[in-house]
Amino acid sequence: MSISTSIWVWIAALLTLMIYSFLYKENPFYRLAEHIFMGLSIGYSVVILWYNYILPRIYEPLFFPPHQWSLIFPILIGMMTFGIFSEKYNWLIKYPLAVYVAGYAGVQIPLQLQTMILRQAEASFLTPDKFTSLFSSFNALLIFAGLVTTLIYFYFSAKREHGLGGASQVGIIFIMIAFGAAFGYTVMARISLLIGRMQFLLQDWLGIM
Amino acid sequence: MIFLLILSFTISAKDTPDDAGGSITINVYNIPEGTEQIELYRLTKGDTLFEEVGLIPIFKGELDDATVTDGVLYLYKATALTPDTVYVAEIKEFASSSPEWFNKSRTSVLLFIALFWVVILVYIQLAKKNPEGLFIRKLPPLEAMDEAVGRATEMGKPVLYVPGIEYITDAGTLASITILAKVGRKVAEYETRIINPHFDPIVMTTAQETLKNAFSEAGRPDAFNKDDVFYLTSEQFGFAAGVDGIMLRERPGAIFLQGYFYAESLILAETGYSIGAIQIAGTNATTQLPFFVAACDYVLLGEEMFAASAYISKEPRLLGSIKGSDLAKSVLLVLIGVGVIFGTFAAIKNVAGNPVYMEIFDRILEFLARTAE
Amino acid sequence: MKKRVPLLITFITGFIIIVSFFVPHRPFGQLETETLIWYAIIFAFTLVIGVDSLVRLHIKHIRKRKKGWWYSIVFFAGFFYCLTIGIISLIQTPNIFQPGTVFFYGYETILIPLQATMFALLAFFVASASYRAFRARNIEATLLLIAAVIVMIGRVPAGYKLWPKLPVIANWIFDVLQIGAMRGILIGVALGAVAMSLRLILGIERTYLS
Amino acid sequence: MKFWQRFLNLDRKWIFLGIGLVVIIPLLFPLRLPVKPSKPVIDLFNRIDTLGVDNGVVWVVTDFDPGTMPELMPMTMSVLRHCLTKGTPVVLHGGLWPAYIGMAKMAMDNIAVEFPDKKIGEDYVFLGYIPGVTAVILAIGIDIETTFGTDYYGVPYDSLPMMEGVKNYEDISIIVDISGTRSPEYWLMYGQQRYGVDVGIGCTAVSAPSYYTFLQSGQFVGMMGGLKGAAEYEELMERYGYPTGRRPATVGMDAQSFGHLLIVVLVILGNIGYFIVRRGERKVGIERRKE
Repeated sequence: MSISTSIWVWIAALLTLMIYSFLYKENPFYRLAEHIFMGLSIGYSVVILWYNYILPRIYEPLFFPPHQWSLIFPILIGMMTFGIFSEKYNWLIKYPLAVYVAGYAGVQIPLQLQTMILRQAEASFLTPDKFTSLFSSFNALLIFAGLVTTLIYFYFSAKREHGLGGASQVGIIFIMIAFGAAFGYTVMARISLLIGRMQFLLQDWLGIM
Repeated sequence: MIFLLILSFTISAKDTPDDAGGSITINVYNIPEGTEQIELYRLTKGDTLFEEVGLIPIFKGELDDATVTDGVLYLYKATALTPDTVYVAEIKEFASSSPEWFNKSRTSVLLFIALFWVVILVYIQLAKKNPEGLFIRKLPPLEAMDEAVGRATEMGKPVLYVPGIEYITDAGTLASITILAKVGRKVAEYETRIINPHFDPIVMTTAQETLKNAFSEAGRPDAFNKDDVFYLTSEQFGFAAGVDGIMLRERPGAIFLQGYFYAESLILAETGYSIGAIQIAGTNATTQLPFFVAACDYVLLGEEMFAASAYISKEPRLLGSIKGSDLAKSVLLVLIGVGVIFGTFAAIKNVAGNPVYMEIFDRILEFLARTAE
Repeated sequence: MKKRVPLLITFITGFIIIVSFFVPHRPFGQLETETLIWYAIIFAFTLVIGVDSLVRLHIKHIRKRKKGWWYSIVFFAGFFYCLTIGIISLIQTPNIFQPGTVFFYGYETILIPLQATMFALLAFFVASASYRAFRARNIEATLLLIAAVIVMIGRVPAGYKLWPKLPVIANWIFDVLQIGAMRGILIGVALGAVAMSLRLILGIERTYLS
Repeated sequence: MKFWQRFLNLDRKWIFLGIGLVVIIPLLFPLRLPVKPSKPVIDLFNRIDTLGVDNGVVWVVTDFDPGTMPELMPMTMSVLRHCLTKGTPVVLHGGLWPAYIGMAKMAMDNIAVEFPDKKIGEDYVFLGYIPGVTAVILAIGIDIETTFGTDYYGVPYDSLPMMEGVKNYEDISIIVDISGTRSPEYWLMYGQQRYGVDVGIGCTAVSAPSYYTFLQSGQFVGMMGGLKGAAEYEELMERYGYPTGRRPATVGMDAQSFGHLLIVVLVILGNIGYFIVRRGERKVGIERRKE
């Protein structure tokens, strides 16, 4: 294999090097790559906006039968966001904002309760099958202790006195172990990302691998 | 082919519970050994011919027939095909579908919401009556924010505030906007510059208004520069590249990473560290917390971020809601505690010997399990 | 008026959506999917604001010949490049993500490498952050350090060679030791988010409407 | 003491350089540290290795994107090489999601270069992306021809000599899902449980632990997990005399091991230095900077 003759591989390779150059220090090359990236990603978003939103969700349902005239409402609400382009009408944006934020809040409340809170609480129940052996009982109790002390750590309205202070101390220990484990767990995947980039540089671009 | 009516292979059909209608659930029991395929047929009352509905997945033994009309009566028949025999099962009575007005499987969620709502309202009232009586523990990252802005000012450097890469609809982003208001007031007071790049245009407009107000409150409306609150890009790593560029060029003295972050968290935090800025992070993204903890000076851990946003205003109504969340935690702890007691009991005293405990325990579990589906 | 009405809208919208979670009957049952379609449309308009903000900023840079203004020209070059290949592809084919279109090609040859490059920076930063942060300063930091190192080594073959029990311990940390705390944090975050959402709907939290 | 103090204040650039080097050097000068194939990989290898010509086609799926390519592409290539060298008919299916077709295309282009005498349509077939995710898995159980219609290049299904008589899962010997997503569960639920087709998987190191239960229960024939799994498969290929290219996974595995090792060594040295320096400071009573 030998060095690549494709202009696109060269561009990609040079951009890769430009990005990594900032690990040494800030320099014009990084800034160049950064601005190219920014421009491309915005152009990309505009195309995606057209392709994924305007065409299938506004243009087609509105102008082709069966015409979904009800879509006029969200379009009007959406257009109110343009109020910010004028000093006089910029309060208009509060309406779409209110609808948008409140709607998601309404979706979030039951969903979070159901899938995160009750679900996690249920999984934490100690069922008899968790006590099948001495080791599994120990594990179950350990998980239980971790959960309880962590929850106590997140008590905001109680003074950390008596048992609570001790419990939240234990809680932070469990939290730190969890963070350490999560950190260590991702290291491998992160390094393999770099391997991928290096393979691209050495193999696809330079052809020395 | 030989048709055999075997009693053991049976089928049941009932209105699918907790739905908007238009669906009947069919269950098959005692599927014969070696069955390769179970076909389902349906007879509409008044018709004479069975029509094919489809195949019932063998491993599930259940199928929702969602092609029915509400109120119409249907008769179901299933055939199980083994290499040499065809087994047939039929339901005895007609079944029909109907929509429900209340999803019973979500009762516990409703109870919890109602409880939460009431508790928060009660505490808000209590807090209004006696604002001094509410204790909220201090959050060191929050205390450090003023100091960080102060240090950036001393060094003559700007402050950078990154509100995460989620939309305005994320609770973490909303909390971040509240924290931004606090930081903005301090920045205006100290007459420093605040740089505020954005991932979502709506968050940007909200932040612009919030900062404008913060500067007005601090008595310096003219010092606010709208151009410093800008949109960068809605592409994850493009955003990271842009913010890194800003860090390297503007060299902020204090960096706030507050909001929901994904993998770019460590890219931002490490670049921020390399320029020697004080970094105060806060996120509700549990997966990114370890990286912030490793790379930043102060971190608001998960729920602390929400508490912080309530704490900032010191308004009794907001503080009351923190108290409400704490009470909800207590309820959960009690619930889990009950689970522990029963679980341990059952384990010690042998499951089969104590039907009473197990009955109660099973009920609770079932109740929760249904909700979590 | 300008503040009251939005607050009222917030309350009504939020309340109806919560109700729809519990009522499968028409028209409530369909409400959630219906509103999501609406929100996608509203969202489309918001992006225009973002693009406007950024484009305006860069035009300003160029007009005022601000320091480094020519980077703004680079920005526009990238912007129009992507836009052009997008338009060409849209004219050519209904599915612009099909391999073979100009747009897909441009996306694959430039944007993906850029993303991957930024993402891969994490390999460097994971190293520098662990070198700095994993010091046995106190009990908490020490435990963080030990858990991280065991999981890190336990997951590569070298770890197995070092001590065959290491992967077992790493798995135990991951499956048992950290579960409780992670669950606790998740529950806390969810409770906080629920409280936040309730405050919004009740109109107590209104910074975002300022 | 002084050395340690300087070591503790080590400029991050040296760490970056170190990481860069430990990744690049093994890639350029492969050590090929010995790997010992584990049972899940051996099972998968044997399963494919013992297939005859008339046991049906091997169905390889690429459900990954450039982000997980370093781990998953070597697996894809190994399985394809294995089948083609043996003469087992193999189908490459470009993934259950639209974004993954690019990866399949890349694999196909490599195969065309490596096996110039193997003919597309006769020795191997490339099927494109069809929308529907789980519906596609179910549809393959009924009729592949109506599901796909043509191959990736637009050649009608009935003009593909290799696919003659290949109607549904009964004519597929094994599904090998190489995936950075949750798709193995879908193949398990809808392909394996519903139609009884054998499923083997290749997945990232991160998701491998969650699939062990399915391996133990025998629902997956075998599994390659992360670069390690891919390297083990390459090792088996070499042992049995199959072509392995440069053994990219084995080489990548070297880089990964060294990367890990470097980080661990840095952490350990950092701690030794920290204690030595701190002890020294206590003696002379220097006030420690708040960290």
